[in-house]
Amino acid sequence: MNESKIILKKSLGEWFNMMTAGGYRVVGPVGQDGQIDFEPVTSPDAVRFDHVQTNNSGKWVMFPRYEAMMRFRLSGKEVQAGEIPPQAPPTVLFGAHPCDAASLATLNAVFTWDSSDAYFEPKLANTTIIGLSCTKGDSYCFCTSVGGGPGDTRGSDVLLTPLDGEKFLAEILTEKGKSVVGLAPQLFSAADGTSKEAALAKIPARFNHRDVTAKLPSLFPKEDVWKEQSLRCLGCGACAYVCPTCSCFDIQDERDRYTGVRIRCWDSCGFGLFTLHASNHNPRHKQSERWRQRVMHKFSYQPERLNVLGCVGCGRCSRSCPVDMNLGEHVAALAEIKV
Amino acid sequence: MAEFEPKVVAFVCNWCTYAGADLTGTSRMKYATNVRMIRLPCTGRIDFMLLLQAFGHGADGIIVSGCHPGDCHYSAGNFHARRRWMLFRELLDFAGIDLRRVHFSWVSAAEGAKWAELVNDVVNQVRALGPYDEFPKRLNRQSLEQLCSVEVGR
Amino acid sequence: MNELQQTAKDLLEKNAVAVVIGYGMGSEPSLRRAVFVRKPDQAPQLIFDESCRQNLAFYVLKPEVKALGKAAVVARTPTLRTLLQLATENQITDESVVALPVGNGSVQPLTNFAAIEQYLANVPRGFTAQEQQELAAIKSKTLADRWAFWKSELSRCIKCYACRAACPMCYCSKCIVEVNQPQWVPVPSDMLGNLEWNVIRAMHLAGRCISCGSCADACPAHIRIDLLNQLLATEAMQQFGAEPGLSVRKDYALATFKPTDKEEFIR
Amino acid sequence: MPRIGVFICHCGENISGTVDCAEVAKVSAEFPGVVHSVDYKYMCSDPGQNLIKNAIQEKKLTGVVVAACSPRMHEPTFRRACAEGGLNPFLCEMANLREHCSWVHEKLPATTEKAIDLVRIMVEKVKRNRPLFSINVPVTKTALVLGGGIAGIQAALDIANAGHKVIMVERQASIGGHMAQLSETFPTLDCSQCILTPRMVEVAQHPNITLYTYAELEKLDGFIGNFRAVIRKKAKSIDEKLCTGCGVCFQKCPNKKILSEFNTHLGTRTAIYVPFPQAVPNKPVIDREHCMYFQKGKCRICEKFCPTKAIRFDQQDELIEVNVGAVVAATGYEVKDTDFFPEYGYGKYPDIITGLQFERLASASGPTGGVIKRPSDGRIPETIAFIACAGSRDPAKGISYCSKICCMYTAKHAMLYKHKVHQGKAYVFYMDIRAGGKMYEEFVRRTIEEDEVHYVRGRVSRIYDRDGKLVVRGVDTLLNAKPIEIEADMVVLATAMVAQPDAEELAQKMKVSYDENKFLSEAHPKLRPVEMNTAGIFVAGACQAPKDIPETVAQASAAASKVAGLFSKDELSREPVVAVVSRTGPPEFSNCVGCFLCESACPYQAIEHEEIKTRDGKLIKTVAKINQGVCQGCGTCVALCRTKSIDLQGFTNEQIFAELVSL
Amino acid sequence: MKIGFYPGCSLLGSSREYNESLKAIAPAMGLEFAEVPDWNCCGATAAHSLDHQLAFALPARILALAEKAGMEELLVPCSACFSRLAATRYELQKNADLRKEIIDIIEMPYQGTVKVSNALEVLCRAAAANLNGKITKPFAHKVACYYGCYLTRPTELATCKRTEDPQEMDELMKVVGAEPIDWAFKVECCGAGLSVSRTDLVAGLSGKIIKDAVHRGAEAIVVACPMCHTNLDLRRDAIEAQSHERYSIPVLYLSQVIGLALGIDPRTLGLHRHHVPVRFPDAAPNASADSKKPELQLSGKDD
Repeated sequence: MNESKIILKKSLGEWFNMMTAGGYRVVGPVGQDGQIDFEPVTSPDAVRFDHVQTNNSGKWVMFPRYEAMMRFRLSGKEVQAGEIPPQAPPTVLFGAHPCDAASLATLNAVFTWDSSDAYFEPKLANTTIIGLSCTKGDSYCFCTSVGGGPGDTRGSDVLLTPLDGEKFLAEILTEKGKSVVGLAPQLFSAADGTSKEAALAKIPARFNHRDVTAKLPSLFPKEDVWKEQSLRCLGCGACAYVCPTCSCFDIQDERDRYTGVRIRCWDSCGFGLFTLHASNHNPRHKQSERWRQRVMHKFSYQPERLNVLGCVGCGRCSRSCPVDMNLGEHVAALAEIKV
Repeated sequence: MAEFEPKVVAFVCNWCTYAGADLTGTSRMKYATNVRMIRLPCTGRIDFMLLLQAFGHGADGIIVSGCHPGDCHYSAGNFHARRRWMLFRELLDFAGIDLRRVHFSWVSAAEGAKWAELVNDVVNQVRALGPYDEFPKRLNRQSLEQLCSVEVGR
Repeated sequence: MNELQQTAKDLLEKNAVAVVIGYGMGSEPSLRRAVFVRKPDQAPQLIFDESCRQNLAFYVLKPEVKALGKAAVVARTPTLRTLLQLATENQITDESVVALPVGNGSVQPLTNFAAIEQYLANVPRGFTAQEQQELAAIKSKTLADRWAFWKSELSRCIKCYACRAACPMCYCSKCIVEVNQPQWVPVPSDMLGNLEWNVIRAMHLAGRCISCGSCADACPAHIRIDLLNQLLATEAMQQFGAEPGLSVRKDYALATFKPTDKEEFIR
Repeated sequence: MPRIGVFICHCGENISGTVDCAEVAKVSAEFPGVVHSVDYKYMCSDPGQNLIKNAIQEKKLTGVVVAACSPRMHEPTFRRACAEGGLNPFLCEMANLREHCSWVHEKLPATTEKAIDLVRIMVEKVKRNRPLFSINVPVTKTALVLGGGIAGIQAALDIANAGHKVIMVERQASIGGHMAQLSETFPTLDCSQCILTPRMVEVAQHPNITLYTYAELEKLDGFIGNFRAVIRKKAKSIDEKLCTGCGVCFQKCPNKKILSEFNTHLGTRTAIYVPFPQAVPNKPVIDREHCMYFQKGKCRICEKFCPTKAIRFDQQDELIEVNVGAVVAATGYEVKDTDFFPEYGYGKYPDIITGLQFERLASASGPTGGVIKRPSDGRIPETIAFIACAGSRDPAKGISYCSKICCMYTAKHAMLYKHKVHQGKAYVFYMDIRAGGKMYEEFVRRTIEEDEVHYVRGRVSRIYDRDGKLVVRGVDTLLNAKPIEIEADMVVLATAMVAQPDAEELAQKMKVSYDENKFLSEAHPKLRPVEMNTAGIFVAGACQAPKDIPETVAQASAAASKVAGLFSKDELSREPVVAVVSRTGPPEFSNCVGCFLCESACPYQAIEHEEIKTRDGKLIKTVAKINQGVCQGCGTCVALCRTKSIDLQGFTNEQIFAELVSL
Repeated sequence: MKIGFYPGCSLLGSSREYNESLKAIAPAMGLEFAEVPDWNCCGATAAHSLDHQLAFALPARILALAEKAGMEELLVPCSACFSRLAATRYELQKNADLRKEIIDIIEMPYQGTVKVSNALEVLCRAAAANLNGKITKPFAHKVACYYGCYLTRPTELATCKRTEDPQEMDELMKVVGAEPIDWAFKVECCGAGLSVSRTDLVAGLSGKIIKDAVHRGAEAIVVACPMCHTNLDLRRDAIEAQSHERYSIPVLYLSQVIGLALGIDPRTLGLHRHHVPVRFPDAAPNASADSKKPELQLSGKDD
């Protein structure tokens, strides 16, 4: 499969037109500095190519903030209920950085490990990722510590790497990728053999994730470690909501007179009430326990049970944190602890 | 198409406005049918969130009414309510919510005529403004009935 | 060692406090983060400059920090006012905290509420011109534009509740959004949920908010929710003379009234 | 699952004339949870009520909606019917189809639609109703009367004569209050002490009255029917049981120059003293601030001479705890002193006195034996000026109200002066003459016309001394509005009647409200003039507002009759529409965070602090608790509570919310 | 301490000596004045009774200018000016709508941060801080401290505590060695409100003030207001004509009295500008030590 071609920046507009004409909803990073997010776009003019990271990840394309699943209606003594079928419009997620593209593997592992999630899977199936290699990073980026990299192809169907201001190297990686390129084959020319490496950002590795995964179970009982790290944590959900791999959700019924819908919406393990039992018992009563859960889940439980790392090193959680909880730093610190 | 008929929700205290509306009835004065009253013991009991709930459940206009200052059955509930409304109104206005849809009034147990007049005025005003579709709804009742698509959050 | 560090060191050495909550270096050169200094020799970690913005009073209530023992907290004016407001709301007692006011020359530990009151009496208060201008700018928009503005702002809200978490006055153990019998606020971050949440938060802080701005600083979506609080703080001051956090006297604007309160909006 | 019964009333034609009742019943039957829905001509009739009672039993109803007239009309009727049918009465709600629907709308489809909505709203509410039970509170049949002036005396005697126990607390050494200081009373000029002292004696001797003089209220807890008061009995330094009131001690006391409070500082008393000869109890107390022994450690002359050895220098204050069912606040007033008036010399001229001081000068038992003499030199004033509204009705002085009695007593003073100094000249400066009362206007006319007192309508801007005279500079607004100056020998200011200096403190102790002038606030200015907002506390006399003796006595008797009414039953029963604070399991125990911002919003001070403790007594948290005996169910706290920890029974958040959802 | 200074019209005209004496004593009192740049009329004339907006706009502009100049406190020696400025600050603080309206008119930002102080306040404060040990020629005379109306009314703006019997000036006079008398006309009206239209009433009202002061043994009347001074000093002939009495009692500004006590040359203090000569029959010996004249004449009608 893996085929490399060149597309000029000025040709992207035409490609977008063809994708739109081909029935795709194109979603890409747009907005002003400091407020860049994935939104539906119709032209590459609005799309940002120069940013380090969007505020929110593009996971909403597969896993929206909220989504209705079922409707019901009370009538006399009857209850009528009906499913609301998933909405999975063919979508191109354009300009996702390699870390975001890599996050699909984690999401997919969660939503399909025992049974297929009827609302996630069709969306994933109908989504084509046109990735965009990173030409710059910042101190929060640590993809190279978690098995990724600024030019990593995992998860992308097509990966674009800007070679200079004018052209992109397009690596066509999957069948899905092939079909979106196939919408406008004339825009792609043969690659000239230029390596993408020179264009890529340099992201230093901060820790070895395998070592961390191996060590975490022994760190679990070290309460002081977790307490110390999380002392300044506020217990909000910002990290989870901006995270491309966080997949916790809540299920809620909304009612109006005698009709209602059942909705699934995001939730966060950072919230104190996340694990509150009906008995009023809370197994994770303290913030330090919730912080530990967050780290363990991503770096221990998921690798062990789903064989996939729960973190892609995008750094969003740390950038968004109101109190500068820096995941890369804290995991690196954990890696340093002698057990 | 029939003329739009607004839905107006009235939050009233038991001792003055509810009784005043009773007097409207005993006096056989007529007013628009569009109003639905929620009876509470006192304006002091009326949580500002109830007003948002009313809009969220399809109200196009809201009336809040209780005893005149000094007449509160509980002596001071309406004074507390008044302060709350002062701030709440400023906030709604600031947020771009149309205050022509939220009306505050003192209607005493003797003011049956005032109640009728108030309801008619509010209903007419809100009818002219049209349905409050701008305000997000808890659920879109119609679209559900038709099993139409439901909004999905990004 | 500067005066703040020295003061912190002294307090810890004398066992006057078990922890000094202050600002230290953050991830980036421009970032500061809360540090919890428990040993005298850690005092040099403490920094104070323009970048120190978080309202550290939050930590005075955090159970994990409380468990460390009596705390001294590095405090800008909003933090001092927060402490007094928390005191009026029975959340902290006179012996539980020492305030270290900075930004006014010397660092003199304030060991009780009376001392904080006295200190604040000499600090200018009221709202800055910038705050007022920002409010005025929104007020001058048309109704439709205001609605459009907030609709667009609030559409970005993901209900992560960072605003609530960062706010030291949002200390309820079960917030109204978590009350589910009935479920007052829709849980999803849809338009109604976001609108109701932010309106409710503003109302719940009306007459209590000391305008520290931590909520807006915390918002990962950069929504100017502080303007909602600012509006009500201004109104509460102008209408009721409410200036929360200047004394421990209980005078919550929404639990008191004057028979002469204005009511020209009531028919 | 709820099993709701819906009963649609036609009210003859009153409802069915415009509302299609059968249709409403038919649609209502389809509402989820409704198992029974019927319409009937007259639901409130016996057969109608029987329909409900039978359905409750046959259909095993868990809730009833009667769609008929206003609940303000027939809610008690239908709730009683439900109770008789075996259903908790608070599981019955009414939809108001008559006053709020059929009578106010034409016969249109929209009217029937509205009726259906009203029923649905109530069905949704009643599904969430909980059985509630009346709150019964036992009543302790003892009244606490605070203050031993004429108000307290009247109230105490009336309550005691109705057969109930009374505890009277008076802070001075004798009861009697201000009335005992007065010379003669308007408009009849009968001697104040002559009519008062028999009442004072009656109090002291009444078997139902326990009298504590030289005592103050220290603390008041509890609620209607069940107050617990702590009374501080200040040390009198004598053994009251041994003292016979012979008076040798105060004849021998060497410190004779203490200004007498009873004589408004115009006379003197000793350190061991009875305030006045007719005092009740007529036993002395030692004023420790002026006693040589207490101040300098030497003397003890009284002890030496006391024939019964009743002097107790080592006596301590005593705290007495009593249980009472009702409290009557009758703590009286004070008058502003002359130093309150900058324009009249800040109190520096001794011959400018207050009206109360004039009473003592005019009293036959006063320091001058009833002769009007200047305090400065004892001369009889040849010219005297009275200034009414001294402070009263003057917002600039912070006293915007009328002191009510000054017009009358000023007329009385001027008259008494003229009776005693026939050649003297008397001027009265006034704003208006308010002489509303039986024989009051006639009295004032007599002062002007028969006793030739010069009434000048205008205010006095300044008084200053010039060569031994007080120059009273004012304006006569009736005679060409000219400034006038009078050289007077003495000036009497009818200074404003104000609340006791510690009225605010007392009000806070009793947790009752007071107005901006620190006068205690009655529950309703017209309909509940002797009750206070806190149930079980009543008010009498000038601690509520300035008033004269007849009015005070009337109010005191009214308060007493309220107390007697309250004491007529062994238990109080009230509607359970009260607020409750929710409780949850550990570790929170309650969603209440204990901010107590609700506390000041409660018009009834029903919110108490409850400490949640571990088994070994360690405090976990303090949360709000509603005193159900005091709560009246307004729900202001509910709306204020951020965490919704407080809810109002009968109007819960869930119920109101359900009404809105079903709109 | 550096403090803003607003002279107003009087201090440049009829009461130049007030201005001169304030400036003269400032160094010793530890005061440094900075005049408000580009100041305008305070409106105490007709403006404040004729035009509601102008009444506030004029003083507001002055305060805004002072704010702009970075001043924290503004000394306003003329009592009429003081009253207008203080009243404006008070009203604008209380009434946000009015503030908005006035800001629109003056087209300048206005915060209300500048404290408005009268001479009595500032001098009392400065005397307490700085006069200790500097009194070389105690003003050993009986003085009647005349406060007039503006220092004590309206009560909302009053800086004196006992508004009907203020003591501040009396206390200050004691500091410079004078003996203030207790008298009845401290805060009586001098008639300045009718200064132009009804001079007969002015003479009557001011006459009563002088009469009481003299009657109670005062040797000098001390004032803090140009209007008071004008009426008691300049109108002395009219007063004498109406009352058929002769009064030689001089009227001094409090700053002049302080100046004399500090040993400052009478001419520097502007005493020669007075209508009623400032002379004391029993002048203190040290004051006349270097003078050959039998009685101390500090000023005259010679210029």
